[in-house]
Order: sequence, then structure tokens, then C-alpha cells
Amino acid sequence: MDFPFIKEALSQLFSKPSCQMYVPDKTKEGAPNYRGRIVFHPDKCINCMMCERVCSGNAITHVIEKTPEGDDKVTRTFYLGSCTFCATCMDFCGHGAIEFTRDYHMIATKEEDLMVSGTFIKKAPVKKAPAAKPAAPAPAAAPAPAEGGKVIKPRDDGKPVQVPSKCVYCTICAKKCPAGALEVDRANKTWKLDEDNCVGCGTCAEACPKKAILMPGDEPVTEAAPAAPAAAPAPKAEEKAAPAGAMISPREDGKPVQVPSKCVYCTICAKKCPAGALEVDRANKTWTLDEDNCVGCGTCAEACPKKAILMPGDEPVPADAPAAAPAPKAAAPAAPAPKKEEPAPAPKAEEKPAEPPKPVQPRDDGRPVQDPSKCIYCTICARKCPVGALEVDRTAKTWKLDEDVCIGCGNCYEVCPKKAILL
Amino acid sequence: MFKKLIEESTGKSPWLFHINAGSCNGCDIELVSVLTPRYDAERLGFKLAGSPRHADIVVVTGPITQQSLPRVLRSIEQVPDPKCIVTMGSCPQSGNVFRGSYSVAGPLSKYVHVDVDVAGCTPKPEAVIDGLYLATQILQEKRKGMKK
Amino acid sequence: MNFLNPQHFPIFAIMLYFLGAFLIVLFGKNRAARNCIAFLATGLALTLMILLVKPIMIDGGIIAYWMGSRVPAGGYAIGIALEVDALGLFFGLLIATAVFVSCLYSFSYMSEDDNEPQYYTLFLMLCGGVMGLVLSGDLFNMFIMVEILTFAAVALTAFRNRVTGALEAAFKYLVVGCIGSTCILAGTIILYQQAHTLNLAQLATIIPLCKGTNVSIAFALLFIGFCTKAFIVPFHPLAADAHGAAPAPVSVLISGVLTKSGIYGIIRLAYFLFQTMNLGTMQFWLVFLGSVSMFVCVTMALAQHDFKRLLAFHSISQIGYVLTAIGLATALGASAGLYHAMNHTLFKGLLFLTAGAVLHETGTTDLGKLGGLSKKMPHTTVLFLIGAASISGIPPFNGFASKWLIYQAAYEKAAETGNIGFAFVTIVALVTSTLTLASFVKVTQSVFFGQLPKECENAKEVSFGMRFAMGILAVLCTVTGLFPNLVQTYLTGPAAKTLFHVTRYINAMLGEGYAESAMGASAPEAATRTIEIVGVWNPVNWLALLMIALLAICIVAIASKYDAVRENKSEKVEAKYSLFYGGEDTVFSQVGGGDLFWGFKHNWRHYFSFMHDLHSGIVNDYSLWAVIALALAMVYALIVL
Amino acid sequence: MILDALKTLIYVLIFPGFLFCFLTGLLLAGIDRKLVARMQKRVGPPILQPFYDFFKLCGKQTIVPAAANKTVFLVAPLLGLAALVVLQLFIPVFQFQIPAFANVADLIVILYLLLIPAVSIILGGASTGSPYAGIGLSREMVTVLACELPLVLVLLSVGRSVGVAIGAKEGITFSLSTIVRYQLESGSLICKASLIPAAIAFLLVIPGETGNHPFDAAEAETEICEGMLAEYSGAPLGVYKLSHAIKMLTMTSLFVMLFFGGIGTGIGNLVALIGLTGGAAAAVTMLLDVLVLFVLCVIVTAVGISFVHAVTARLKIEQIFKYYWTVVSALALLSLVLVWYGL
Amino acid sequence: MITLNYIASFFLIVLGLYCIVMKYNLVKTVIGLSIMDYGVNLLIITIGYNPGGTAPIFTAGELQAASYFVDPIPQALTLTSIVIGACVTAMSLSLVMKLKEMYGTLDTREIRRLRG
Repeated sequence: MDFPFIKEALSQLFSKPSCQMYVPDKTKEGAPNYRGRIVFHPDKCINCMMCERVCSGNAITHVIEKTPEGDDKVTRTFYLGSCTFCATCMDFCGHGAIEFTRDYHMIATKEEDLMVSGTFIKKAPVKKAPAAKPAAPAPAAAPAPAEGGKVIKPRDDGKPVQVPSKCVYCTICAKKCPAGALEVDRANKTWKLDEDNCVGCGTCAEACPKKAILMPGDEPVTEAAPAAPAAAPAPKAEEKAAPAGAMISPREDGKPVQVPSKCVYCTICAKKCPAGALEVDRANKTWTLDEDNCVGCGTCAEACPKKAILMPGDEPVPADAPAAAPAPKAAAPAAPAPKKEEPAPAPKAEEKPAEPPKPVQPRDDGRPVQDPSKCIYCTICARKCPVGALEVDRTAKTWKLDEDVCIGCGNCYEVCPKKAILL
Repeated sequence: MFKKLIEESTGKSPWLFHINAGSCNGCDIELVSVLTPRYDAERLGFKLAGSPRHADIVVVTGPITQQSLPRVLRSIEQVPDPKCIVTMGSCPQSGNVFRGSYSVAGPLSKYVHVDVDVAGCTPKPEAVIDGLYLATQILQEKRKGMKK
Repeated sequence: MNFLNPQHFPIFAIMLYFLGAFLIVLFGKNRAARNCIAFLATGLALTLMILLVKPIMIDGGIIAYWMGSRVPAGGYAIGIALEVDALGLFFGLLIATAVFVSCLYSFSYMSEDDNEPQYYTLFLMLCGGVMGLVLSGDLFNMFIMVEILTFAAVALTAFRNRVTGALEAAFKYLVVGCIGSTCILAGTIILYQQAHTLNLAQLATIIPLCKGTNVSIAFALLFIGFCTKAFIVPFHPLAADAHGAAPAPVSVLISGVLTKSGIYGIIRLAYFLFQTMNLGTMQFWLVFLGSVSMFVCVTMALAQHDFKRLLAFHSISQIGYVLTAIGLATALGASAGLYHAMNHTLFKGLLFLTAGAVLHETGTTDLGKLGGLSKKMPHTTVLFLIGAASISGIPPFNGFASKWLIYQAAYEKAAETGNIGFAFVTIVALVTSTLTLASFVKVTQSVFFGQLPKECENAKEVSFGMRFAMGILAVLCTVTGLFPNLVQTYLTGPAAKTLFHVTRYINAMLGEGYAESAMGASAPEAATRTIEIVGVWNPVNWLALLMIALLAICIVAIASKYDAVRENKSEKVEAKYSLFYGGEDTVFSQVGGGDLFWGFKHNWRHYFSFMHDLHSGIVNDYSLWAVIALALAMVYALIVL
Repeated sequence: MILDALKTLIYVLIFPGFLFCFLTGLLLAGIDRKLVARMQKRVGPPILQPFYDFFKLCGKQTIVPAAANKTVFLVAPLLGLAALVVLQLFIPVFQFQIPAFANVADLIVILYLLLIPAVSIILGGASTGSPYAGIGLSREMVTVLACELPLVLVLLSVGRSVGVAIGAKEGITFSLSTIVRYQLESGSLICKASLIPAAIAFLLVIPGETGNHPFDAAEAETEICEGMLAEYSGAPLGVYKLSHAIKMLTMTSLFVMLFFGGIGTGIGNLVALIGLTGGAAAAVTMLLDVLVLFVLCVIVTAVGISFVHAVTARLKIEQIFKYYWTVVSALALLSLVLVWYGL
Repeated sequence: MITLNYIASFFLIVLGLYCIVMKYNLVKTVIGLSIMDYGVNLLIITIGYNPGGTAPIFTAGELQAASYFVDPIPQALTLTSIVIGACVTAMSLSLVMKLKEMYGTLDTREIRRLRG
């Protein structure tokens, strides 16, 4: 029979009660990121209805009326009485139209006080040729047969449209689509959009490496070159040895082709290939392409430091570049093909400033050499080397280069704070 | 001569009766936390009553399940006038995430006139105190309107 | 030989009963004649008793009536005498009222039973026997009357032999009753052998002088004999069985009258014949027996499931009170004891009559099967509540007045003698009174309140005759409760004083100065004992104050519309007015009988299981207890006297 | 005759009677609730909260359940309240004892008068017929049973010790006024060594008798929905709550009278200093005494009821019974034995 | 010689009690009762015995001072006691008959519905 709280009871009798003395007033606010009353910014909303889809308490409803000039007048209401305040809609709303304030005074005597709503006008697309306004045709099952010179316009109901000519059916858009509304079949080259599932978020357009998907708001694209017919010709035998003769021209079935003379077998292309279709063996200098795996995305061509891979659309390159180390000494390589604006990996070392001759002679085979006098063994060059060819030991003050690993990319040269490396 | 005194004290000593109609106990804990030292609703006269006969304010939590519907309605019926019905959280107000399920008998307002709803999926204790305070004012109006 | 001379009233009273019994046998066939004979017999006897109050109680006279006017010759009393002093009259009055009321009650209660004439003959025989016992001045005459009342009681217990246990109870009562009677006979004979006389007064002069083994054995035998009649502890299961089975008016007689006759016998024995009450050990014996029976029987009552058995155990515990009070051997103690005896007859009679009414209406007295009768039988409920309030000592009623006096007496005795034992007696008495209240709360909840079961649906109010009888007792209960000092001065005071004036008793019987001459020095002192009360209790003032306060509160309540209540108008119970079952639909769930007082029973579970096994219900066990009690009494008497 | 009838009326209705009990009782209940809250670090309701509760309940609708017996249902609370108010009359306030009520009841009678409110609650509960009430009244009865033994022991030991001290012929006195008068002369009884266990025992009995927190199994609102009061609503419920508050007042003032009897007079002489004489002095003394009584009652409530309420948890009914009949009774018995053998 | 009577009556009483207490048969209990009763009757008679006294029967004329009688009062008492004994036996046997009919057995251990 023990009484645990005697001491506390007595001491508390004379101490101040721990009470917030809360008296009902509307001004008090919740904690900093408290999810209280919802505030809806109708202007930002694009009526993608993502929020409605994810709301567990299906508290969000919307009503669409047609305005006289044909636009959609959408009023979206948030019924706080059925909301669990989990803010999933806020997370899913790509455009920040939903915001949870810190006001927790949601006392209502009638139901209307709990309705938060906002209306906005959703513009119909400005110019539309009368015929061309597809009344949300049946999903474009197969890419419209590419007749020459046809103009591909973005659709007006917010759904993506495919530019068959550019599309390489790499199925990245299908994988990225959150709503799983896209089916792309690489084998028989079909691109199918599921109208009602598609939320028009635009993720596929962004992910598409070839920019073959147009979203409302992009400029229409005219089919430049006659698109390669859907049915790809029989896969070319992978040419091992460069055809004797003067020129190596890019293949027309969209697959990369190697320029053996320029290639230094640095295996970067193999590493970068998203589909893993390339095998490059440094030892016995072989470069094999796996036809059916290759998606023709062109990533290898871009990643190749030596521009030894040609993609359709590049100019043919003379096969007989000197077999020996092609890289001209300090001269920048040929200007790269016109680049898309996609973020290219760190710009290759084009702006290599000419290095005044030092007592230490830069090597001739394009690999870096260290100037011991300036080197402070800070190991940044080792760290920056993309292929890990440098070993620098601060304490033992050693700087060792692994020739066959080094690809001569020049990173170490660039990052060396003391300019102790010469290329 | 007691009339004015009675009306005034009706507002000052509201007794709560808590009915859990299938709630996830989030609101139940929050309701009881209102009586803890930190928020101390007892300073405004609130007290949990044991039986509906003693209650003035009936606090309903949870989406009225089929099983609990007749019991909830019977308990509310047994509360003497003047009485107030407060629904706490979203569940009694709309069935919240459970709406449309075979076992949920829909919002309480379908069966009984709800005086005050404290929204929020587990409303903050301060919000609960606001709601109850509003309920006591409604109680006073009801008492004025009622001839003994 | 004019009949209005009070001298003849005692013999008339006794004769009236036996004459009534005899006439009923003759004319018993039609009901009206039988009822009127019985009514006349009991009514006249009661009036005679009331008439006797003035000469004996107020003027303090003693009537000595020699049968056949055989006045004692040559110092030896030959004839049989009736001696009525204040004590005898007090008990006689008590018996007459109880008998009269239960006779009124049985007119309508026994109307359905088949052989009614036999019932009334036995009934009046029993009354005659008891009246004879109480008024007679001759020891063997008392034995004869004891036998008559035992037979009548046994026969009446077995009257409704269809009732389960009636025959069994009657047989057990007969066996142990006869053991008791035989002990009384043996005791009387041994006393005769010593004093060669059977007259109480003469015995009172001879017996105290000759101290010897014979006298103490006679005392033990007589004491145990009268204990069986009074159902003191070792013999209490008899009463429990007998009441359980007997019809209600008979239980009134058994508990109200028979037990009192046993107590009367013990008083005559201890105070008059052997004059041993001034011995400390003697007082201890009586007080110990009283407290044990008080406590044991009240705890047994708490564990009962049958209404009548519960009441039976209570009557024995109240007899324990009376015995304790008388055992204190102080003037206040004796008067408190007698006062409680009277009150006990009144409220116990009332309670048994209400039990009879419940049995009459619902056909069962099992506490588990009854409930909610207050709606069907409102008058019986009110009467029951008055009875229950008075037995458990709620202030305005009579139970409280007498119990309060008993506590005073016990505690004063403790204060005088400095022996803490008597203080514990007071404490046991107080706790027993609360236990009585507890068991009557149990009965109230199980029988009259709570919910009405299906079986008792068609119960309706009992006939007016029964309610009138109960009404008389209820009024008497309240009146005696409100004026304790009146009762004190006129009834119990003189009766208590006679206990200490044995010489006046002897002289009245055998002529003046006989006692002094016969007993010389050791004549019992004739000092008059005054009764003064330490505490203060003025029920009339208290009730007046209560009424004022109640009136004031009611006026305020009515003014603020206290009774503007909302109740269920339609016959189907709306949800608003149904009971709160946590929201469930109303289900029949009567809380009563065994479910109550779990806290108390759990703490005392070993005691209760032991007591339950002790009362095994086998005749042999009860007889064994009787024999053991006899042996112990003899050993104690040999040591003490 | 009419004059003293009017005086009695005033005594019953105004001063020590109904109005006085109503105000001080509810005030005491308010203080008790506030203290308990403060001990739990809460702010607690305003002191006048019981008044608000009472008048709110008066304003509410009274529902008589169909299964209830209407007359008993409505009359039982009033009866309990009236009995309690009358009981309060007999408890003297230090010297002040209304002569008319001096010889109406003594200690043992007060012990029994305390039973009437308990019986009225039990009758009220039984009349509703609800099973909760059934269980409630069984527990209430066991609690009353439990409190009876120690209460008797304490009263007997006090009566005995004062009786011996003033040399009463029978060596015992039961009248409360003599006990208080004795304490006025020779100091309050709490200082007598032999009576300290009795005082402690009485202090422990107070929460049990009034049915306060640790011993309120009978009206446990969590387990059996306020036991007997489960079916009560509106004014009858208000009256029961009022009588519960007044019972707290009665028990504490009984404790003060029995054990702190002597304190009041000190204040009394103070009045003589001020120089008031005659009727005015008596009135002022009486007022001061009443004030002292109330302050002492509050202290006793604080120690006996509020502190115990804040610190302990509700006991099961059989634990209550065992607790009272072993621990508290042993204490009281100790003091009875000490008093008996002349300490 | 007279002491033999006392011993006999004592023995009879004890035998009667033994029979009531130990025997589990109703009829045997009744027999025990009557034996005990006879014991007491014997006791009453022996108490009234005056050695050498004659039977107390006489007509009015014969009473002289010299006649020496046995004490007549105990004999009167014995008469009533015998009558009472007979009544007891009669009633208990009728009860036993009814009990046998109602309970179907004479064993006292079965006849215990009222207990506790």
C-alpha cells in the first residue's frame, strides 16, 4: 500500500499550475508547419485532377461549366469535413495550388463553413484549325503514318502527342509515366496513350531523350526528314572492321556505328549505354554492339570523348584518320555536332588553354604529366579523374598515372589548383 | 426568480458525455487530453459525466458504424433537454476515409441535428475547447427558449 | 364471585382461548361462525389484558389466583396458582396483541386453504398455551403449557404439507423441542425433590438457600429447556426451518410469541427461582450467549436466499439482543431488553405478514425470483419499509429506541464494572444493527424494487383484511418508537422493577412476611432500582424538526416545478424513458438476491462456508448440538453455582 | 409560544439549518475540487462551481424512467436532504448550542441519523430499477457497513474519556454539548495522547462515510455510470449532489467539534477585549465561532478529503471493507483500550 | 435399592439421547425420544418414593396421623408425562409417515432440503 504521489501533490499545491490558460480566440495559430485549414489558389491550378485522385477522404470535388466563349470554368471545392489533413494533395499538386495554413479553428455549425472552393477559367487552346482540333480522338493507336511534311501540333486537352519521326521507341516515357498511361512497344514500334489514365503531367515529354513528345504549349514541329519507315530494315551486321575505303557513314536504322580509328576503347560508351547494348574490351580492343538491345538513344555517341561513334544525322567521317593517336596536339577537336540543349555532361575540355612550355615536357600521347615542383599532392586530380587512373599519396608524396586506364580526358589538368599537370 | 440564474449557470457547468461510434481513438484521446492540466477544460466547468442522464453536451467521435448506430441514437435520445450534440473530427461529419464502406452508416447529421462540428482529423485540443465553448453558448440559447 | 373483579381476568383470558379452540371444533364447519368465534376469543382476551394494566402496572399490585381456591395450608402450597405480576402481564399483553393481529390476518390469508377449522383450533391452542405459560405461577403448570404450545406449533408448521420442507421442519422442531421439554421436566422434578413444592414463590424461598450439585444440574436442565423454546444459538436452525415452511400468521406467532415465552422462562428461572443474576459469571453467560446468537444469526441472515428464512434468522438475532440486555442485570438493561422484546414482536410480526402477502400474491419467497413489486403492491411496500426501518434501527421507529437503550445499558454496565468486555458487547450490538440494515436493504432491492420479472406480472395488492392487520402493527411500531418514555414509565419500567422485587412476588403469593421469615438474612434486597438514562433522545422533537425541514424543502421544490417531470405516456417504453444500458435495448436484468454485498461476502467467505456446512439440516446434528449445549450448561452450572 | 416557534423556524431554515448548510456545504465542495485540481497541477474549476452545477441541474429536465417507481424516485432525495439538514442542527458550534435542540440527540443517535441519508440514496437508486443502481446500492451498503465499526469505536472512546474526566456517575457521556464544554475548559481532545489514534481513525473514516474519491466505489462514474445516480437527471440529481456536499460539511464539523472543541473560545475572549457587551457580544462571538468552524472544516477537508483524493486511486469494494475493518478499526480500538485503562 | 432406580433412569435417558443422535433412521429417532421420556418418568417415580410408604389411596374416613404414604404428587406428574410421551410418539410417527411419503426415504441424511 504505497502512495507514490504524496511529494508531488504537496509541492504542486503551492507551485503554479502548468496550464496554458487557453481562452477561445481565433488569432492563435498552430505549429510552424501545422496542416490546418486548406487555402486553394485557383489561378495555379491546371485542373490536372491529381489531387482528387490521391485524396484518401475524397474530399476534393470539382464542377466544370462551359463559359459562353467555350472555355472551361472549373470550380474545385475542398470539403474540410471529410479531409484527413494528410496534405498528400499538396505534395501531388505539381503547381502549388493547394496550401495548408496554420489555422486550426475549424469549428462549424453548418456544413458550408467547411467548404473551401475556388474557380478558374481554363483557356482552350488559342488557334486551332477547325478540322485539326481533334475532339480527343481515340487514342492514337499507332503513330500516324508519317506522310512527308506533316505538321505535328501539341493537343489541346493537356495530353502529350508523339512525333513519330523523332521517336526511337526507347520506352523511357512509358517507364517514367506516373499514371502508367503510356504503352510503347519497341519491337513493333507502337506508342499508345491511354486517354483517361493520362493526367497530362508532362513527365513523359521531359524524360524523352529525343524530344519526340509534344505537350500543350510546345511549338508544333514539322517532320523534317522523311522518317525512317517504321519497319526497320534488317539489322545490319555489326561491322567489326571499318569498311575499307574512304568514308564511315552513320547507319540509317538509328543505331550507333564506331569509327575504329578514333576509338580509344575507353569503355565510357559501354558504361553510359542505358540499355547495356555495348561491350568494349580494352585489352583486345573490340567494340561490339548488341543490335536488338540497342535503343538508338545516342547516349554513347555523346558520352564518347573521342567522338568515335556516329549516330544517324552526323556527317560521315573519313575512316583513315591516322591510326596513331588521333588527338592533334593542342588543337580542339572538330566542332561537335549541333548539340540539343539537353544538359550535356560536363563540357568536355574544349577550352583547353594552351600551356606555356615548362621545363617539364608534356607527353605526346595526350596523357597528363606531373610537374613535381608545383605539385602539392592535394589528390584533387586523383579524385576528379573519371576513370580513376591517378594515384596520389599525400604523405609519401607520390603521383602515379596508369597509362592504359587513362583516357586523356584532361579533367586532372583542369582541376589542378597549382597547374602542376601538363597535358 | 431563479430563471436568470439557471440560464447563466447552464452555460457555466456543461457536462460532457462521450460516445465512441467506431472511432480510431485519435479523437477520443484528444477529447480526454482537453481535461489534462495543460488545457484543463475543467476551469470552464467541463466534466465527463458517467451516464447520458447527467449529460448536457454529447460528443460523438467516429464514423457511425452500422453496429453502433442504434446505440448512439438511443443514448442521445436518453439525454435530457437542453442538450447539444457535438461531432468531433471528420468521421462523424462525413465518414472521412471510411465513407462508402459497407459498414459505415453515414454522417451523423443524417439522423440527428448536429449543433457543432469540430473539424480536423484529430482536431487540436484548443479547437475542441473552441467547439465546446460554442456548444455552451448554444446550450444557453436553448435553455432560454425552453419553458421548464 | 363477580366477574368484574380483576382477580379473575387472568384465568378468563386463558380459558377464553381454550374455550374458543373447543367451540371451533364444534361449530367450525361454516366460515362466518368460525371467524367470529376466533375474533371474539382473541379480542376479549386482549381487552382483559388491557384492563389488567391499570391495577398491576400502574398501582403495582400482583394478582395471586389459586385455582379451585386451594389456599396454601400449613406452609405448603397444594393447589395450582396463577400469579400475574408486572412482568407476566407485560408478556401477556404482548402475546395478546400479536395473537389478535395475526388472527385478523389469517381470516383472509388462510381462506384458500382446505381444512381451515383445524388451523384455528391449533392456533387458539397455541395462544392458550403461551398465555398459560406466561401467567402461571406453578412450575409444572408451566411445563404443561410448554408442551401444549410445542405441539400446536409443530402441527401448525406442518399445516401446509405441500410446501417443500414443511414436514421436515416440523419433525426437526418436534425432536429437539421434546429434548428441551424433557430437560424442563427433569429439572422441575429435581427441584421438586429438593423443595417438595411446585409453587414458584415457595420454590423461590427454598432453592436459593440450598446450594448443591442437584440445584445446579436442575438449573442447567431448565435453562437449556427454555433455550430450546427461545431458539437461542445452538437451537436456531429449528426456527429457520420452521419459519421457512409455516404460513405467515403462524410465523408471526412462532417468532413473536414463542421466543418471548422462552425468554420469559429464562427470566423467571434466573431472576426468581435461582436468584443467581447478581453473580458476575451468570451475567457473563447470558450476555455471551446473547451476543453470539446476535452476531451469528445476522451473518447467516445475510447469506440467505429465501425471504422467510432471512426473517427467521433475524428474529433469533433480535432475541440475542433481548437476552444480552436482560443478562446485564441492571434495571436499565432489563427495561431495555423487555422494550426490545415488545418492539421485536411488533416489527417482526409486521415483516412476516408482509412476507406472507408477497407469498400470497406471487407464490414464491425466493429472493432471486422476485423484484419490482412496489409498483404492483404499493401499500405492502410502504408497510414493509416501516417494518424494515424499525428492525434496522432507523431513528423515528421503535427498533431504534430500544436498541439505543440497550447500547446505553451495555456501555453503562461496562463503565460501572470497568470490564471492557461489555464495551465489546455494545460494539457487536451496533455492528449487528448495521448488518440487519444491510440484509433488509438486500430484501428491499430484491423483492420490492428493481425490475418486475415475468412470473410476478399478475401480482396485485392484497385484500383489505391483511393490509388492515399489517396497518395496526405498523402504527404500533411508529407509536412505540415515538414515545419511548411513555412506554418506559407504564410498560417496561414496572416490569423491569419486578425483576428485582422478588420478595413482593413471594409475599403476594404466600402472604405477607413469608419471604423474610423463610429466607431470613439472604432475602433478596427490596430496594427499588430507579432507571436513569445517560443519553438523550427525544424522538418527537426530532420528528417535528424533520417535518419542518421536509415541508420547507418540498415547498421550495414545488415552487421551482420540481415535479414537472417527463415520464413515459405510451404503453410501449420509448427510448427516452428506457433504462440506460450503455445504449443497448432494455433487457431484463434484476440485480437482487445473491448478487448483493459481494464485498462483504468475499471478505468473510471462509466464515460463510464454515457456517453453511455447520447448518447441515440433519436431525441428528441438531440433536447433537442440543446434547453438547446441555453438557456445557451442566458443567458451567456446576462450576458457577 | 409563537415567538419560540418562529425562532425554531429560523433555526431550522436559516442559521444552522438549510441556508447555512446549503452555502457552506457547496462552498466546501468547491474548495475541495479546487484543491484536488491544484494538486494535479491543474487550474481547477472556480470555487462557485458547485453552485453553478446545482442551478444548472435544477434547470434541466427530470426524466422518470418507465421502470422506476415515481413517488419513491422523487421523494427519496428530499427525505435525505431534510434528514441531513436536521442532523446539522444538533452539532453545536463551540459554545453556541441552540437550547431547544440541546437535548434532542446525542452521539449514538447522530451515528444513526447519518444512516438516513445513506438509506435515502439507496432507496432512490433501488426505485429506478436499473442494474447499475443495483450494483451501486450493494456497494454503498458495504461502504456504510465498513465505516460503522471504526465510527462506533471512536465515539465510544471519546464518550468514555470525557465521561471519566468529568466524573459522570456512569463513567460515560454521549451528549455532544458536554463534550464540547469539557474541551472548552481543559483543552481540545486532540491533545490527549490516548485519543490521537481515534482522531486519525475518524479522519480516515470521513472520506468513506461521505463516499469521496478513494472509497467511492458506490458512485464510480467510470465503472457503473455513477451507480445509483445513473437514472437521475435534473433537480433530484441536484438534490443528491447537494446532500453529498452537506454530508461532507457535517462530517468535518463533527470531527472539529469532537477533537478541536476548545479552539473556538479563544476568539470569544477577543470580543470581550473590544468592549462589546450583552447581545452584540454574543452575536459577534457566535459569528466568529462560525467562521473558525468553517476555517477548521476547510483545513480538515483539505487534509482528509482533498489530499487523499489527489493521491490515491479508487479501491475495489472488498478492499474498502477490508481496509476499514482492519487498519482503521485497529487504530480506533487502540485508543478505546488506552482510554479504558485510564490513560 | 432406590439408587438402582436412579442409575436406571439416568441410563435410559442417556440411551435415548444416544439413539436420537447416532441413528440415521427416522423411526429409530422416534424410539429414542420415547426411551428418553420413559427414563424421565422413572426418575419422577423414584423421587416420589418414601421407603415403607403405602400407596396413597384412601377414603375420607381412613386418614389417620399414623398412615404413611408414598408422595402422591410425582405420581400425578408421571401420569401427565406419560400422556405427553404418548402424544409425542403419535405426532412424530404421523410426521414420519408423511415424510416417507414425501421424500421416499427414512434416512435422515437425505431429508435435508432446508439447510444453510
